[in-house]
Amino acid sequence: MKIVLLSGRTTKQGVAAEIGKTSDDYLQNVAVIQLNPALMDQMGVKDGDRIEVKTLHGSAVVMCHKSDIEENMGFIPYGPWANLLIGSETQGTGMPDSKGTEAEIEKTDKNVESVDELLTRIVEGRK
Amino acid sequence: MIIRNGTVHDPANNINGEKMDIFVEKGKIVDESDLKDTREIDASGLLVMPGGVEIHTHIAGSKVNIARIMRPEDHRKDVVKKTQYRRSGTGYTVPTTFTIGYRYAEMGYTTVWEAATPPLGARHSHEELMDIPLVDKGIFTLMGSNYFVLKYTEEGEFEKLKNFVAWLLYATRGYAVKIVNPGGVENWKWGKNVNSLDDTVQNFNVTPREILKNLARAADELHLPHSIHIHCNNLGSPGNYAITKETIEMLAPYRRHITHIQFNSYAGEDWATFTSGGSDIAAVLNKSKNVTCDVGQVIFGDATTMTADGPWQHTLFKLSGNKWANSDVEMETGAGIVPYKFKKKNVVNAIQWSIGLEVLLLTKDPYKVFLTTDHPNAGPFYFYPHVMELLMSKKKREEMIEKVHPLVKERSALSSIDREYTLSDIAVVTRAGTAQALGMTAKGHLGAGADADISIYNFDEENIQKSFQKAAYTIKDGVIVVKDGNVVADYMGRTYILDVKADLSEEEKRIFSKYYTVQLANYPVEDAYLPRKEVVTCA
Amino acid sequence: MFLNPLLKTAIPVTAPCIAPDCFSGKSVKEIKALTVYYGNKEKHLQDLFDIKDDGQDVITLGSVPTVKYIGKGMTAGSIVVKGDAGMHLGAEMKGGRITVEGSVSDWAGAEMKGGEIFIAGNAGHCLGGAYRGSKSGMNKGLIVVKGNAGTEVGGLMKKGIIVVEGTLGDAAGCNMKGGTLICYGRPGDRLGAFMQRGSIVLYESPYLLPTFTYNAVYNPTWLRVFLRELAKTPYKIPITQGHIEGAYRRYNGDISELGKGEILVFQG
Amino acid sequence: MIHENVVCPFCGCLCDDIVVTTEDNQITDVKNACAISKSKFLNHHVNMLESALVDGKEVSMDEAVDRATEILSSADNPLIYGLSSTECEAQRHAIHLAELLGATIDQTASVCHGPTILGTQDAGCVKCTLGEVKNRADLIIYWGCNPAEAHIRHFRRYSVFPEGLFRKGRNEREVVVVDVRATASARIATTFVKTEPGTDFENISLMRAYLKGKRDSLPDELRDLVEKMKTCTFGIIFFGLGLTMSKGKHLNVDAALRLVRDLNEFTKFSITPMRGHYNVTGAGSTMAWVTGYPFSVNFALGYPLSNPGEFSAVDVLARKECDAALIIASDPAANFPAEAWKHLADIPTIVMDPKVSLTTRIAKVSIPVATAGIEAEGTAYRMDGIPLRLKKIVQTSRPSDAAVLTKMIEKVRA
Repeated sequence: MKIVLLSGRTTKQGVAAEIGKTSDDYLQNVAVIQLNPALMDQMGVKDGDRIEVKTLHGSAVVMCHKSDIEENMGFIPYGPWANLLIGSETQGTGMPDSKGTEAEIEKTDKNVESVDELLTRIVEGRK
Repeated sequence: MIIRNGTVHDPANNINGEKMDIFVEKGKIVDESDLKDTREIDASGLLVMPGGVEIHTHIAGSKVNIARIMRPEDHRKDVVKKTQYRRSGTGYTVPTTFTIGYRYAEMGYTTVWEAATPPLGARHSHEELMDIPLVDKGIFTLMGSNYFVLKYTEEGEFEKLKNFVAWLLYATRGYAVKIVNPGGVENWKWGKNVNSLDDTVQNFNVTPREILKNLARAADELHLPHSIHIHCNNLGSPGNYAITKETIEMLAPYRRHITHIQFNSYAGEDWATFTSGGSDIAAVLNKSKNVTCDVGQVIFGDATTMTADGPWQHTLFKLSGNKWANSDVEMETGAGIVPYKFKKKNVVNAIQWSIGLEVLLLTKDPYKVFLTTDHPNAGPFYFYPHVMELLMSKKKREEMIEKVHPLVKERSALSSIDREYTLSDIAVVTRAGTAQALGMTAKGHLGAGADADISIYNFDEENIQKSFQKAAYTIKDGVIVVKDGNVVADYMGRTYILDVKADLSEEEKRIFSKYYTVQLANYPVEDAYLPRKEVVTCA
Repeated sequence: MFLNPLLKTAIPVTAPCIAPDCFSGKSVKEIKALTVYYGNKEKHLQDLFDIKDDGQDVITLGSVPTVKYIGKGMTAGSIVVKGDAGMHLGAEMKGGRITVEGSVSDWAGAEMKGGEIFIAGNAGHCLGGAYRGSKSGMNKGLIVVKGNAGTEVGGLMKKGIIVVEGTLGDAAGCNMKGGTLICYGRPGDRLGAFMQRGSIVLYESPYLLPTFTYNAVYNPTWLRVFLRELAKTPYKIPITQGHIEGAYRRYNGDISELGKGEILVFQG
Repeated sequence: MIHENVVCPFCGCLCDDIVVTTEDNQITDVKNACAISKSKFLNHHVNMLESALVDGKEVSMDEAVDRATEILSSADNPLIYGLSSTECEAQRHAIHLAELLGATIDQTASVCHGPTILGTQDAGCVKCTLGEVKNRADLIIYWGCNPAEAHIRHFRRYSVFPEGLFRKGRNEREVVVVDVRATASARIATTFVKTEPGTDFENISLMRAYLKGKRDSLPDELRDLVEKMKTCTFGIIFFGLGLTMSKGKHLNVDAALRLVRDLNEFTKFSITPMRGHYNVTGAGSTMAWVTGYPFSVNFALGYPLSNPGEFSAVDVLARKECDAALIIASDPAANFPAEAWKHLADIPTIVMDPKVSLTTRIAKVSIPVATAGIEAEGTAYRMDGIPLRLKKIVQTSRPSDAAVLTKMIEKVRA
């Protein structure tokens, strides 16, 4: 399924980040994608199911949450998972394309990576 | 320290070009008998003056910094490298803080006043002043459209007004009452302005005339060292010399300082008939007492205009088509910023240029009129030496007049003026006069007891501008901070504040907490922002 | 003069001295001693380049993708880059010619006032553009790019010509006040945003901002003369007789601003 | 002990009416604060960076600072990044350090309201302090921002609900939310205008053309909106990353700034960015007064030079141009595109942070510091440029950012 990916702040993300980015609160509130229920029905997924999101720049597995967002959109709070999906090109401005990226989503059995797993994978991948 | 054998111009002590020695001990000028530190500076053949005292400049605080943020194109043209003693920065029309300190000191200036601080942004101004090295400094506090000033003027509650003025000076760690387009700045908050001394301020039944009189009286009764510092109504508009004249006259007998008076000395009906009102204004100054002014001399080239006069800045944005920033401050004031370029061949610009010189040359008593460029409104401050040259040399003036729009010869009296400033006149309009107008008794002269703020120049009559551009020595509190035009020391000057102390009434506290968006407890500027404070007693 | 780079890292090199004006009148020894910056370290040109005097006035460089400000402000002479070049190539140049056989990074020809830049590969963002805050970008001169170019090409352009044979990124000709921008490939979105004056000539259909309005189909006389002149340059710009004689759809805008700019779309 | 009028060190609202209770140097209660602020105060000691680390090994503070200074001094192109969540005194020292090192220094605005600054550099900005909105605004527009989740007390303190000098409260104000989705903020709006993602530039341009008398093709909803804007007595647009991060970036903001400029031909109108971190405005301020530029500044040549896109942190990292990094009060490994922060794992990275963060996990040197606004005092600038004094309400043996940076400066100069 193709969607337009949005990212932004949420209160829960803000509260959890102040507890700590390695906390479970943070994982539960930030490694998520908000989708329209109709789209979720279409995909056969329910609240809490895992979704793999892929863009030109990378992919991430996150949990799915119901939201009153438009059907063609998905919202992921700012954080390391959203950042796996956006590119670093800034077009001479310093600002990467953080909103409005096109993405492909599908149901998955893969696990949601914890912050540590995610870091380890990327850092190890460099060596 | 002995400054040996210099040619001294200390007009406040009636010393006009005498060869003599100056003695410095522990940061002060002393009599020879009190001298212990016997290091010498050989000043033979050199010109010795008190350190320059800047009476009106925009160097620190929110509007200056908005201008910096808005104008990267301005900074790229003038970069300042770091050295052993000097931080790096950028210059041109809105220099960075460190660069401001260095450039003033390099010209021999040792005291500078930021002329317009919004009270709510006072902490910001002081924080920037902490990064302006070498010179002594301080701020004037904007009050002309303050809610409480308007309210008490409307209610005729003068004592409450006076108390509030004292409190606001204390809270902002300010030194003088600054008034910008009184009433007009409040009206601008609804997109409007005032155009005469008797227009009414929207929602407040008061007029600019009443605001000015009340604040002038308050400043006098509080014995503030400096008078009210007025940016008149109708600034920038053709024909505005009339309101300037009226303002000066109606405020008698109170002390008043009219700032950047060039911008308020325009005759003519409109831009097409724009003419100098410089000689009319000089005539008013000549016959009035208790009045001083600074000129705001136009420098051709790039400028960045910045003022609390929001409505005028909107007009200037429309006239110039340049980018425009506006910044209104709750309960207090506003600001506008527009880049501008003064062009020699532009008739209005050329006449504006002539007006500053006219006022400086036609005002007989140099203790009434001071040299400024209203930096960076009419041009950067480091062009002062250029203006000094024009004041001292009719020949140089004539050369310039030939380069500017020819209508200047018809619409300004400048070309008919023969007066040439003496070195002592220069010392008055940049030092003795400004220090006196500011009530700074230890500045602007070299008598015993004065601060050892001294500038020494290698003066060449044929090359006046160059002579004043880079001091041979600038001495601050007895410390050599500039030598041969280069900064040679890292030194922190003092911040001047007043010993006024007042409290707000319960009613005022209630109003404050209701209509401001900060807590009253978080409003007054803390001592943390005054690393070297100098408290002046009001008497 | 031939400069073979000895650079092995991605650390940027600041070298505005690589310009004919700076080299001229200097001995090889003096040229070798010119100051450049490798990151924050002050170096001599010879520390970063193997410099050989090939007897030519042309300055020839190997591939130098990390070297910034090549030909900055040059007024005459010629530079050839046998590969890629870094940011600010030919920025503020006033005359002379720069040829890049590979691609260039951002701000090539920024605020240039004359001269010619030819890029065989791709160009980055803000090609012939303005630095932030400036009142005008390119103000005379010619830039030809055989490949694609990035965003904000010709931003705040006042005079001069930019030809991009490949595609354009978004917001080409934004804030344009004059001059001509020609694109043969797919133009990006929001072409001519805030455009006041000037011309953008296209050979593929664009997505136009709603603040551009259609005027007419015609064959602009100025464009004929203009293209004929452009065809005489040595850059083999793919101008056909059809382009010269054919019809163009004219749109004017940006009507949120002065609106006197034009976008001409070749119709055939 | 009860501390009144505490300034909250979380978001750009910089609320200064927080009441914090401490017992035995522990925060036990927080009043007047929003959920995030409360979490920040109450959890400031959770997940702390317990000790200075070099290569994951505990070291003394001095050793860590020594190692950090060695790394930075020997680098050919070091990067200093962060700054927006610390006090201005630390920012000023960080800039000084950057100057001494010949480093690139950037602050978090570059991935937040950097485009707003670029827009301002082109068009200027007609703004006002938040109290002006409270006292005067009869039309409040939130465009591409969601204060209900990001600036939680903004409505109540500054815009929608409070009584002001000339406005009695909510019923004397019209509130419009413009966004691509019906956010929590849209619920308090009188009118919600839903737009398609990536069309802000087109919409604003059409509104501007309408104001110039070109009335074609403006959708009804936008026409109603622009009419409201023209006819109000005091209007304000608050905008957020919906404009700065989506397609067009600085040009979106530029268009919005011009729209407000144009509206001042008809009425009084202002526009103010909703700045994120509590002192990101201060970071821009300090950098501007010291260097002339608010972000993305390079000192390699001995003087400041700025160019976002060239000296901005994401670009410098993505192009792998820096060979060492000092991260102050920020977490780029959590906030940057992975493509960019990966480079931080390849080079010696130094992090100064009170807490364990994603970046401390990949850093070579980690330096624990006091939390500004809780354990260290200093200045912070509210989103509208008002400076306030942060307070120290909890004692700690950890040095402040400013103290650590002062030490680094001394060592670099020695």
